[in-house]
Amino acid sequence: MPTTLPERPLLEVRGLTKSFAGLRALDGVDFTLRAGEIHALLGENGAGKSTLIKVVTGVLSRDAGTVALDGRAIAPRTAGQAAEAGIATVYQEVNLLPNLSVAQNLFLGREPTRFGIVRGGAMRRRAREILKDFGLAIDVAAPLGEYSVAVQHIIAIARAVDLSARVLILDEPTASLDAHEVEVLFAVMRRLASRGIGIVFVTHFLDQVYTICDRITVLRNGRLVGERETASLPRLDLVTMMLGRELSEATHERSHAALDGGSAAYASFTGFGKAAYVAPFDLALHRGEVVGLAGLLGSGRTETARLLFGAERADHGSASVNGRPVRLGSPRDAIRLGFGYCPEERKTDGIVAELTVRENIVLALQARRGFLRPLSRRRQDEIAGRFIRLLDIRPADPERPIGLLSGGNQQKALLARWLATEPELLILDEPTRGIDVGAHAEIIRLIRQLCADGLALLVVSSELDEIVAYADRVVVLRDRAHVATLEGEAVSETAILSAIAATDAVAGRHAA
Amino acid sequence: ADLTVGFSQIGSESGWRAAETTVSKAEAKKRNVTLKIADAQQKQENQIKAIRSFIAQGVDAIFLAPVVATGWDSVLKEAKEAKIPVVLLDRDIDPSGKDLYLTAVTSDSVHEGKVAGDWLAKQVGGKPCNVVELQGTVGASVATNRKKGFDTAIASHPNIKLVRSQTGDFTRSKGKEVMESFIKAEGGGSSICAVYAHNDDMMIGAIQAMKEAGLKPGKDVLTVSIDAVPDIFKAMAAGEANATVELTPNMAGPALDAIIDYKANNKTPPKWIQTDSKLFTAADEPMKVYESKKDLGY
Amino acid sequence: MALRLPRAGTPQILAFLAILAVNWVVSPQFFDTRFQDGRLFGSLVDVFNRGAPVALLSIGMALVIATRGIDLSVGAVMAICGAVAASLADSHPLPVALGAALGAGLLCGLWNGLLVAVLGIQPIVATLILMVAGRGIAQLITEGRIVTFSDPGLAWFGGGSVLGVPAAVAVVFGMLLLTVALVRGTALGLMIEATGGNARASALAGVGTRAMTLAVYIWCGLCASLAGIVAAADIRGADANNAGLWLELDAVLAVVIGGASLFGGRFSLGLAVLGALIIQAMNTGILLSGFPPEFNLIVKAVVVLAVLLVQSPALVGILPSRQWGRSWRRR
Amino acid sequence: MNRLLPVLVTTAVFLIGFALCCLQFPNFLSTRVVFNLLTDNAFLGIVAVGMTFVIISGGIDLSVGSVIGFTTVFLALAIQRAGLPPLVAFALVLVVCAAFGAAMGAVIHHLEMPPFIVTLAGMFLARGASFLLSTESIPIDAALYTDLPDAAIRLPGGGRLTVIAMIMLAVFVAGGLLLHVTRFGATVYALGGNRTATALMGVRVGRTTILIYTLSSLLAGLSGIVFSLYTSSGNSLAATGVELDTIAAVVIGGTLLTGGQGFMFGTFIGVLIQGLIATYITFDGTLSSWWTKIATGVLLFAFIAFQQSMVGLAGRRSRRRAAGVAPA
Ligand SMILES: Nc1ncnc2c1ncn2[C@@H]1O[C@H](COP(=O)(O)OP(=O)(O)OP(=O)(O)O)[C@@H](O)[C@H]1O
Ligand SMILES: Nc1ncnc2c1ncn2[C@@H]1O[C@H](COP(=O)(O)OP(=O)(O)OP(=O)(O)O)[C@@H](O)[C@H]1O
Ligand SMILES: [Mg+2]
Ligand SMILES: [Mg+2]
Repeated sequence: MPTTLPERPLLEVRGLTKSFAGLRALDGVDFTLRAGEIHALLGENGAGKSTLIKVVTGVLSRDAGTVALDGRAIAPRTAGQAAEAGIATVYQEVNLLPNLSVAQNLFLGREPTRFGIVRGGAMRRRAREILKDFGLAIDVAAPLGEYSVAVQHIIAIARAVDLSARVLILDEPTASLDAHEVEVLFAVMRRLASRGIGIVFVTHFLDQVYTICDRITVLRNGRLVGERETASLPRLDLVTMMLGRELSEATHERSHAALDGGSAAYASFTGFGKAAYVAPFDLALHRGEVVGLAGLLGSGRTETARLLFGAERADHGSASVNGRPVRLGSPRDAIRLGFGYCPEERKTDGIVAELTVRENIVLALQARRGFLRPLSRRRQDEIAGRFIRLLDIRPADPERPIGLLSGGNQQKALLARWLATEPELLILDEPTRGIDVGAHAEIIRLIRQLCADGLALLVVSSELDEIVAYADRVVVLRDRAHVATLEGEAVSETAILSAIAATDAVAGRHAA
Repeated sequence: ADLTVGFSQIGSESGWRAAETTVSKAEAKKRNVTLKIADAQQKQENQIKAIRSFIAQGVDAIFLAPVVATGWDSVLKEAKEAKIPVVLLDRDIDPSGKDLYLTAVTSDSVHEGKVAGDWLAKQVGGKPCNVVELQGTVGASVATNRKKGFDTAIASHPNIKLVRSQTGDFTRSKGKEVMESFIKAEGGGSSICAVYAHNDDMMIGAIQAMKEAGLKPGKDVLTVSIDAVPDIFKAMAAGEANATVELTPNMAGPALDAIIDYKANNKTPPKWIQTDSKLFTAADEPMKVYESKKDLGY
Repeated sequence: MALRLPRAGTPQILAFLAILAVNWVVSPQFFDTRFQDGRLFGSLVDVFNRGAPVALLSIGMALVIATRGIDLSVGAVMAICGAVAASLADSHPLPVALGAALGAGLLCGLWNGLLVAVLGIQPIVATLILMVAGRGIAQLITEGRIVTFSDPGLAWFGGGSVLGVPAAVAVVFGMLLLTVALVRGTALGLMIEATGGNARASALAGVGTRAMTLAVYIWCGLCASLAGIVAAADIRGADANNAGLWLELDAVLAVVIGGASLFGGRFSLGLAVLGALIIQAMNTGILLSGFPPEFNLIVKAVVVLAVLLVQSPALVGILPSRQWGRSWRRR
Repeated sequence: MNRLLPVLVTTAVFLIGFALCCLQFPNFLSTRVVFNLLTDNAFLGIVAVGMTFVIISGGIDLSVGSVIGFTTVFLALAIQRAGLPPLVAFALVLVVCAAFGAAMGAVIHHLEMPPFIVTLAGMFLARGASFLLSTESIPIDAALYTDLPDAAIRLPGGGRLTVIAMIMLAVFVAGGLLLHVTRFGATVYALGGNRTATALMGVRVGRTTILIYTLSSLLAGLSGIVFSLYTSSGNSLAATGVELDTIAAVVIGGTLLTGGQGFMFGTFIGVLIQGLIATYITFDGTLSSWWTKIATGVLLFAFIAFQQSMVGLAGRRSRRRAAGVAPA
């Protein structure tokens, strides 16, 4: 291990071990964080990153190993104790309280009080100041649940940062952010690091690692693979360290299949929209075509997706499939027509935590068949097994409750749920959120494959490079309206960015 | 006299209670009295609320069938302040409130238990006799009193032994369940000489349990219970039950007479109008009693 | 499902056996069973027989709880259906009386289901309405008295037997089999569990969450009406005032003892019924013990806590083999 | 504003209901009826305050009715039999109740058992304990007990603002403050929102859980004191089934049983609605036992359905908030 800096490490983890019911999630892991550095913690889905963080901060008990902060051994038993010791953490899933106001979320447990009475005004004022650092100008008195996950994530980060700890741990904070907010976050991180705070940063975006991190620690299957200086580790080597094999980086090139204009659309929507939700739009989706939805946070991409899937009922316009007019009154209607929708908020809208991976995978297929035609256990095992192999879901145990899987693996299982229905139109909302590089490549290959087989695909993604990588057509949204469509060779990151930034839109036209 | 009387009734937890309500209505009608009945669903707080609301409505008199003996002082004081006479029905209240009501038309539940016990003692004579007891709801004053009365009656008869005592909650199904377990616990019931139940409903359940266990209630096993509801007379006629102590459902009749007399002639009735606790046995033409009682709303 | 039972049900089975053992200690003739009048007879048989109403309720309640609901009205529904059956039994042929009683139960379930699934009222309040009004309806039917009947057909449910097994026990067994066949033989079970586990996600996956909710309350009503029939048949009369009183709490308790979470999701019908038997075994034990009745509730509380303690996630967590599977139950 | 909606609707529903009662029974509109509503429901109101905390935190407390019963018996024995001065007995019983609640809270938190079951066992225990103390109802005739219930501010129209009504109002005000403007209150809402998240945010979940159940039992104890004052006696069967009335009052008041949402004022209105239904039925006075139950159910349904549809109508107009990320 290179120890070039003479100073004592800020956080030192030695021989950390943690098992869950026969599954060794951490196996003698060492980890060292220095003051003032930004340290990437990397690894495949299920490598044990989140577990490491939870064990260090006392959310999970450890089986063996030591944790020392500033040379003093600590053994926090709750997140609160870890915070008192000086470790502030943003866990992978947004863990805030949707029923409390934004300000209350920021200050829960440390509200400013006078004579035991919470000073609401002062609290809201401070909250606004804190969020201004993150470029967020929102109503801090409104319930948190009224904001999108992305905003919630920023608030969670702001809370942790404001705890002004010695150590800040961020578990995939950028998964739901777009480029702009990532920039804002990085600026904050640099500022904190320069103050001597040590930051642990988990992500699956290798670009970000190279942009901001000083050093990298890689885990694989619960074991430490190694610790390197970022500068001395070429990207390909990093990927190899993570996967334990080489990855053919052939995934990001594509041919924008110029649609032969004559082919009839599989599904088309005209004047489709809903008041105070999404402005009416026209959209045609063709078999074999990938349409990307791009836009800033809150621009109405998820709303568009929900409308198309019948999760929200449109009050304008009409829809037709294969030329025949259809009614989209509920997700069931949509599913019957052969639609599938993989929602962005996997915890609340996606997984049924308590059910097994197998049951989660077959759920949509079973629902479409109706309860009277149950899939036999053999069929279920066969389907689950196939997708576990295809998407490399780990651990490859179909009988494990899905809630116990790592975030990325949950996402894969959700994708499997819809692939199992063999849909004709698949709507994916942030499909690669939290998915590691290896699986990312797999999924993009899979998407291509499906399109080649005649699937119509609509993808919402905040990763512009990803959209550019596979979309044949990109619809750009702003302020809950469809504002531009880019096609064929016109699809590029700069084109999308300029469409987003175009000034002809009425600025600040937010639905109240 | 066209009077309005508010009647705070306990509830309708048993057939007897339902009969009391029916009979009260009939008696009021006979005397041209408007009877407002508030059903407390077994809750004292509801009864207090009801009395308050009777006072607010300005009724001429209040009848109260108290769910418990205690806790009436302050609300009855309010009634007194409002100059509304109160008559207790069916149960007495705690002594401290004697000056707060006009009169009480009640039976004496300790006495009822004693009548039952005395009958049993006379019946078995000097023979040893193991008795099992089905108690009413734990904590209910009637249950406590009927147990007390029975215990006093058999205290002077060392040959009568109370071997088991459990609550059957005054219900048929619980009475049956408890009796089933008594039978098993007492070696198939062979050692049980008599059953004493705090009300007839439990006894009817117990009789079923005994029959299903192959025992002959009324012959192998003596039965004595309290209330005198119609169904027990049917059992008596079939030779399956031996005795019951009557608790008359007509408490309102004497109460109404007292009130009318008080209002019209300003005559203060005696403090306690006791109804008698008559013992019925198979010798009392049970079928005839049954016929006379079956339409009273039990 | 059947494969999973042995592992998942170990604490319940052990608790049941332990209580039976205690009963045997307090009453040595506890296991004595003999054949009399064509049916089995003994304390152990009583446990099953007396446990029948709660066992029936717990089948329906297990499904309701699996969808994150609760049905407080089952006791009142029992009273209604018992009253209907008893008041029709002597004047109409048995199928009419039974049909009317079951129909009344379905109707009650439908009402609850509509309030919860369509009007979106919280289950505990929605069913509280029928809990209050339902007993009134039952009393209205019987006019507050105990309606007795003599029809041997209806009485069979209380005193009859099938191959020596008391009829009530046979009814429970039949209903359990039917329900298991219905929910595990089709995909209903999965969909109910999904609805309870995460209704939003399930709806997006195409599960008819509203229909599921409606269905479980209807089934619960049906179970309650069977329980009402059994209870009425047992005493050959309908006691609208007391039939099923407070049994809703016992039914919920049975389901929870059976390992289900009140936050919905996984359920096991077999274990719910076992939970009901555990409660009854305890009640029978108390009756056999000869303790004064003032102690009943204390004993009950202690036993319930002990049984649940054995299943407590915090304690179970110490045993590595069952660590997962439970930690997700409560959040 | 949006979150206040259920409370506003509930208040409106109560006022409309009251107006309808007045239309039907002219002497309904009197201070006597209004203040009776407060006095008669004082004990219910006090437990409901505690229950509001419990329910907002995502729990439930089924033991409160039994704790009230236990308290009355305990007081009767302590004052009548042991001859303790009432105030000493009050202090003693509150300590016992608080300890009982703390124990339930500790079991719920440390053994991770569902509150429904723990408090159900608590309900059995407390009722069982009162049976053990005494199965007879015991009158209390200490001076305090004869004077305090009569002490009241008399108002024109026969209304009396009694001491126990004032106690209830004070408890509501204190409870409202504790819930809405203190750190503890915010934590209670947080627990109801999401337990895990609250723990991950570093809040001491266990301490708060224990405090919540302690508070609930403590208020049940206070309610028991009020109940014993109200009835001047101790009775082991007192307040049977009150837990359900309490939960209903809280939920009718717009608090979600799933936790995380609700207002103290809503609970107050919920208690009044319960009282209004009962008063209406006694005023009518022609209902038999069963019609009383049916009418209670129907009125309960009417209130809830009306409330639900109004909330639904108003809710349809409000939308999810657009999250604007301002350029830095
Ligand atoms: N509570 C738990 N019980 C059982 N297994 C668990 C639990 N939490 C995590 N695991 C398992 O431990 C392993 C490591 O999971 P972890 O969440 O740490 O992965 P990760 O590296 O954060 O992955 P991702 O990039 O997908 O977030 C996974 O296989 C997961 O299934
Ligand atoms: N009516 C609704 N009911 C439930 N959830 C909704 C509703 N409307 C929107 N949402 C959810 O709220 C979130 C807010 O979406 P937002 O306005 O941020 O749209 P977006 O353009 O999809 O932004 P992003 O995808 O970047 O979060 C979305 O995740 C969506 O799933
Ligand atoms: Mg992770
Ligand atoms: Mg989105």
